[in-house]
Amino acid sequence: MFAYVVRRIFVGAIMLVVMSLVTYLLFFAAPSDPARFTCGKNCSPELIEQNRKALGYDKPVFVQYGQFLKGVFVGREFPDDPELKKSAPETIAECPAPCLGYSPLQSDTVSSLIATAAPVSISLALAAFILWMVLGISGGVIAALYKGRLIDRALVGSALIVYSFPTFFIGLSLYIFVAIKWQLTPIPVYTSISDGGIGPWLYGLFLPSLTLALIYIAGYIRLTRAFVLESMGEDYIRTARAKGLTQRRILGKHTMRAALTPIATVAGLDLGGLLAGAIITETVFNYNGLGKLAVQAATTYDLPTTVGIVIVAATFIITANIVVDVLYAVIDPRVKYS
Amino acid sequence: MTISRRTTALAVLAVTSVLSVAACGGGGGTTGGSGNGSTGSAAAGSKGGTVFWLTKRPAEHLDPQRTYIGRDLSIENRLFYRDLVSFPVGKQGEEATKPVADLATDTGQSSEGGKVWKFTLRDGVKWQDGKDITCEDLKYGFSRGFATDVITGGPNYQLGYLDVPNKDGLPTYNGPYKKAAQADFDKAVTCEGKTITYHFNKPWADFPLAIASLRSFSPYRADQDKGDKSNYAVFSSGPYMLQGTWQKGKGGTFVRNTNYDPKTDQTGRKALPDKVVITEGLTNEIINQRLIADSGEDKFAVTDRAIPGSMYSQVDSNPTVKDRSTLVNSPFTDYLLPNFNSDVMKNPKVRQALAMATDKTAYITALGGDKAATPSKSIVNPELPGYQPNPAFTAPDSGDTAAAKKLLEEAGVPLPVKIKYTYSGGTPTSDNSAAALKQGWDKAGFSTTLDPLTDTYYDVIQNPNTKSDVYWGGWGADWPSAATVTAPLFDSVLNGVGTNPKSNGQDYGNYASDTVNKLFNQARNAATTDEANSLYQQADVQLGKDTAYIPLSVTKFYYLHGSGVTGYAQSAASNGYPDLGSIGAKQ
Amino acid sequence: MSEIKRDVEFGAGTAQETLAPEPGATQEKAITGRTPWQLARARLRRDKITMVVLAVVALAIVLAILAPILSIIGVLDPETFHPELIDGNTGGLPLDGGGGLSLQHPLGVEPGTGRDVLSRIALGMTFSMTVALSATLITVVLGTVMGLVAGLLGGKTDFFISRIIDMVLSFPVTLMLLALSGMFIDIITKAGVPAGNPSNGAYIVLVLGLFGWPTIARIIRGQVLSLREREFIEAARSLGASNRRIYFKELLPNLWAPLLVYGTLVMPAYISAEAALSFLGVGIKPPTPTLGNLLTYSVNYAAADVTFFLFPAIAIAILVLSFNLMGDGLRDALDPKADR
Amino acid sequence: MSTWASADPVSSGALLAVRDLKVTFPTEDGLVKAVDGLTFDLRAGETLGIVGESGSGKSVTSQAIMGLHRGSRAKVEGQIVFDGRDLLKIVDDDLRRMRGRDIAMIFQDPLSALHPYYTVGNQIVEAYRIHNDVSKAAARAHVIDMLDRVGIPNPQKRIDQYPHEFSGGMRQRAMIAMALVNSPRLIIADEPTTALDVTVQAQILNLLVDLQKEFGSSIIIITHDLGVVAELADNIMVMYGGKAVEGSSADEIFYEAEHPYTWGLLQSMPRIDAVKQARLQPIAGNPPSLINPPSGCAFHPRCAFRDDERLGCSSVVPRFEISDEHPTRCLIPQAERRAIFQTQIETRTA
Repeated sequence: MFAYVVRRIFVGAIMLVVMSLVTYLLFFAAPSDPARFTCGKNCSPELIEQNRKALGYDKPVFVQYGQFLKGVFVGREFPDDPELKKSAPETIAECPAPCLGYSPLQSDTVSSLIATAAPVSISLALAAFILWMVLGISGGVIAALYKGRLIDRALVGSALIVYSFPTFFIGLSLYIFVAIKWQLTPIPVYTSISDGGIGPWLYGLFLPSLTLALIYIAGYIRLTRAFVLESMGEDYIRTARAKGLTQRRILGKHTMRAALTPIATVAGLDLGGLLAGAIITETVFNYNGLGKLAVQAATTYDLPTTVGIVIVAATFIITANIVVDVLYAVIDPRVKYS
Repeated sequence: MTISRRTTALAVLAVTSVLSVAACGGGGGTTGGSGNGSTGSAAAGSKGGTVFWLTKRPAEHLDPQRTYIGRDLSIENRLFYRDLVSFPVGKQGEEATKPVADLATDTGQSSEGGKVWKFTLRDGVKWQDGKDITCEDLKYGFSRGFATDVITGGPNYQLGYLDVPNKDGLPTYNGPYKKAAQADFDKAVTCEGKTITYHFNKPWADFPLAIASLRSFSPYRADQDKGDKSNYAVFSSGPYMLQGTWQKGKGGTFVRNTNYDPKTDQTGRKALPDKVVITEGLTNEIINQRLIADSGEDKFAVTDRAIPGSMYSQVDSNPTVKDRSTLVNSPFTDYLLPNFNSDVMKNPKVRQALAMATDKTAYITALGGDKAATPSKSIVNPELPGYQPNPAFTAPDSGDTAAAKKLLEEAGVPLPVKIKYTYSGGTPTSDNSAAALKQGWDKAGFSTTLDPLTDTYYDVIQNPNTKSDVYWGGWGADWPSAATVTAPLFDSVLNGVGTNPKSNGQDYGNYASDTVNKLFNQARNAATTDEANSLYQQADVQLGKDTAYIPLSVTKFYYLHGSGVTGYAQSAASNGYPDLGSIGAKQ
Repeated sequence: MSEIKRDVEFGAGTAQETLAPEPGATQEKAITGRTPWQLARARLRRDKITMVVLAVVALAIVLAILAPILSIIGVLDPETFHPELIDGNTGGLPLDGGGGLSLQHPLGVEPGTGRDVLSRIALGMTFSMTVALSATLITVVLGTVMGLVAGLLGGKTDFFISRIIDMVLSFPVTLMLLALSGMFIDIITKAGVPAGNPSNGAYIVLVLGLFGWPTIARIIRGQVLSLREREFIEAARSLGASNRRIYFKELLPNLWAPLLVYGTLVMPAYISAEAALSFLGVGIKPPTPTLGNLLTYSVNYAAADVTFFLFPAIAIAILVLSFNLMGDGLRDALDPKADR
Repeated sequence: MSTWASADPVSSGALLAVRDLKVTFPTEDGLVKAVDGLTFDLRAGETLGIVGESGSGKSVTSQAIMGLHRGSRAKVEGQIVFDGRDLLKIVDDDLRRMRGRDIAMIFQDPLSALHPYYTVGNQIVEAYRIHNDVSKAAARAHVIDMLDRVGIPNPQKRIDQYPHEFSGGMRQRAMIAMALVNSPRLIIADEPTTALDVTVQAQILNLLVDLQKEFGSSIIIITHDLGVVAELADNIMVMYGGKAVEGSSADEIFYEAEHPYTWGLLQSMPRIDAVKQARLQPIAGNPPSLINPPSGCAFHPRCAFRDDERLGCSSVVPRFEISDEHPTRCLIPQAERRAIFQTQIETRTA
């Protein structure tokens, strides 16, 4: 098991390196010129040229990538300008390892930008995760128990209908009607726990996490329903009944244990994907998480930030994969890795 | 100095503009809810409370020397970056754009025909840490703009004006970090006690206007300077200072600066609220829906985001909301530029036909109607001194299809005339307004292809080889003078049209006319503003004759503010945006 | 994964079960002698919901095909501005104070322009469905080819393709679609696609396809691995059939049920994706209507013009719901074990 | 035994008396008559073998006795009298209490019948404690004892292992331990050895015999393989198409079988006691449809004697007379059946 985890982490790390290279090539070797976005109006070709040098964009892309890797492992300094470092060392930005680069548009290291935004995305993802797991799984179990009846159809049907509307439509509708027009909830504003305590933090998370959860609930209701039904048809459930167990105990212990195992896998992967930011929800609700940072970076050609978030997101996803596989071995005694 | 309503690429940095923007009932061209934009609910507010500023587009810089957006320039001046001179708080009309002494004892003394400027610092002006603001701080701040590799994004007039040697189009002095040719700079900007003297290489008659409009000349403390790392650092010389850090895309909170002494401030900054919270990243729809709802903290909110057309009816139908709305002319105009490098547009009749066929009414309707914009007759904003309608544009606002058709026939080109219209697109409004133009043109015999650019705009049309026939343009003056409109946009020598194969500077239509260039030169060396204005008017007439541009509209600012806001004002002094110098929160 | 590609996962998980052999169910004994396809058709006919959504989907497809023709002959008019129907003083809201619904404009007119909403939704469906369908085709074809190659060749090829699949699945897709748009649209334009909307559309199609294939490749690979062990492939091998012949003659017929189900479930995901990308500013721009850019515009009218706010959203929801239910129905019909 | 089953199930004295049991499932294609009018008695301490091919309704019968069809769409009619109470009439909770305590079941595939996520011990302890109010430790001790008695070596260690860590035979022993943990009066073993190796099969069967002696339980053993019940069963009932076709003491079935289907089963059974090794003969044809059973004798499409015009196999429905000692659902006159068996079948098999 230990050897397996080590091997998975090793493979994951190699994947990350390859992905970072691919990402780097995609963005930095593209015909567009990142330097031209670094200077404002009145921008003369001379100024662009100067900025290109200051940012290192004049070097071949592999050299740039090499510097990027160096930054990840030992850290870097920005700008990489020995002359400036000598004459005005206070203007040099230190970027300690793991350095994902420096955003000239945000005047900050990418790692620091991500560190600021990550708590927002993680809060949002966790809140949404809890909502959709509770609502999705209980909905799915109820639907399975009342299979074919009205309540089953109503649950699955309404979840599917909500799910058919685009996220931003649902989010904006909730925001405009629920929060602003009807004033049923406060205006959703992210307040970190350190700023306002648990209450305001949860308040602020309600609508955005609900929006996000609504996307997943339909899937989890259907998934849970299918797995519960599948599990209810298993031989060991028949055995449990033959033993004289009560329905409640059969459902609570035998059926759910089997049904939740595959759901845990899917949920782990979904959560892993969300930790790196919910682009649309964060944009709609103006939550300054990784998703919104990503949109901001992508639309302003902030390449270092974009690349940084892509790599962080990939790390989350790869880690989630490893965690889920390990978790699987923990919850399913039959699974053994060697 | 190009601006765009459309938030697109960085290249589209909006610019300050200081027109005698009728901020309010007084100025002109305003309608507005209960009357005017200049006053809010209460005439005189009391101290205390928190004012919220809700906005969409994140500030790209809080570094004074790097700021170049009208909104941010105004907020900085009112809250935390005092300048030698500033525009006064609480004035309207022409008064609003007349700089008054701020950090300096007067509005400056010029000599040598405007080539040398002298200012003396007031006593008792301090930084937020209690240290005095010195002449050296002013000089240091000015020098930062020369470090074009670190201090990017800001206006760079100082590069062209300061009397220092040049090489390859840039001054050899490269700022306070690398200090190459520092001696040259030290000669050009000198300190004697509290008096600073600037030596320019040509007359800069409206230098005080530039100081009041931009933050390029603000003092900066060398010991606080960390180069690019200081981009979002605020070291205040004004009534407020930043609490904690600024977070791009989210905003920041400003609290009172205890080392600010109101006695040293003659500009009229009231500094009413205890706190000012700026929140970035909201959409126009959300901001204005919240202002309509007017609940909780939003009662004390102001914004620089216009009410979207989709919400006009909500505002108009509700008197209590309408009372909180203001409608003022903005410093910005929209116009079209025929590309003189395109074969079809080289034909003057085709350009005239295009102007004749242009349906400004449909364009404005698509922008949101008469509360979003009003038709214009010139590229120069009507609020600028020296404005006159351009006599060349005779077509009615909705265009004259028949006349345009006739002109096209006279042009002797095969019909329909295929043209490509390149604009800064990607938003429903911009795309719909482009479609509106296309419809008018196509009726008159053009066949238009729309080419919306979404990621970058100005750097594409800046390329003389871009294959397009018509460009969209938007402009706001950097300071209230016609000198900052037509000359930078159409002087082919200044912009390197025909000489620089890579860039047309800001002469995006690649227009080149010796007549016009000559008029511009005369205007620059004119002795009085009136004479200069008359020369700029002659140049504009020629531009119209050549159809160098086709005017579209003047943008309007239709804003809401919360019911608890006092002293609400939008004036040219604050670039048409809410003036934090007078705004307070009702207690 | 992300907010816009959510269908894909669920589709994958369940599609994998399709065509699993069903041991000894009593009812199957009663209807022996019919082919699996006959069985599927019989089950479909009994499934009322699926029959209804099949009709809806068929109608939508017919409408999408007819919309451009109707626009040319003037029955639909998605382009013409009707300034006379809107009020410039209210920001261009329809004059009647509602959505501007009338006999000429059954779904009203668009605020700001006065264009006919029904025409724009109909033509928007044409463009959205063309984009979604093209992207689906690329996804399915690419996924099938990669899955087949990985599954049949095995060994290093399989390892290599599987790692590519892992990596593509690890990319944050929405972000990549957004971040790559500028430069890739440039490349597409330089490759000869006309600038503007043709390039924008091509970009959406290509990237959705390029990031979408791994899931289906996994499914196909899994199917191939299980099918490969079955006798008929062994038999074909022992008879000396070439690899190519094995792929196409023997395997594909067994794969097309999962492909059909999966394709049907990818389609609505891509319709949603087009809308989401429009909201983020990527994709086909007005005046060319798509359901995405219509909705992006209409959400601004949430409070001012309720009908205009709702119609594009409902159009998308109906399409997405119908395709999803159709996919479910097909899966149930093709795989009796999967439970509704 | 004088008759196959007495007229009155309650006074029959049998531990379990099943009368005219019918189990039907509604499906999209029609009503499936999985069990169609089954009657038999099982006395305390005796063993009944139910034999038939898959789809003959034998497993459905066992589940109907356990009441496992409750809550599903299946309809169960008739009488299932256990110890004087009709199991079809008692409330769910009473039946649940009887399950596992009075009637226990051993399933065909112990791998799928045991929950993969819980240890064997956990599952058996659960089965014990649901019916006995004892501490966990006491239950555990009891279960270890049970595991020991069913021949699982090292039970202290095995109790904490998961089903997949057991071999097939050990798993079935664990299953048996689970069934016996409450000393039930009736054990239903549904194909208990089908999933096992031949050598293990014999061990499991021997174990069942031994344990039955020890616990005094009655056993219903369900199998498709006559060989399995040869040594075990006191009586044997052969089922075909949801109906009993022949029932009698085990000896009679093996040495005086009367139904052509039973003959088929006998012929398809390898016998080590065969004088000469005859070729095994599978029964031709497919099991009958349970929705539209063949007219007349349900077995006639596969029967070698169906062409005998005088019998009318395709139209006349043969009866299963429960008052007979050896009822046989066949239209061939009894004398002829016996003659055929002795002349054509037994010579080949014995």
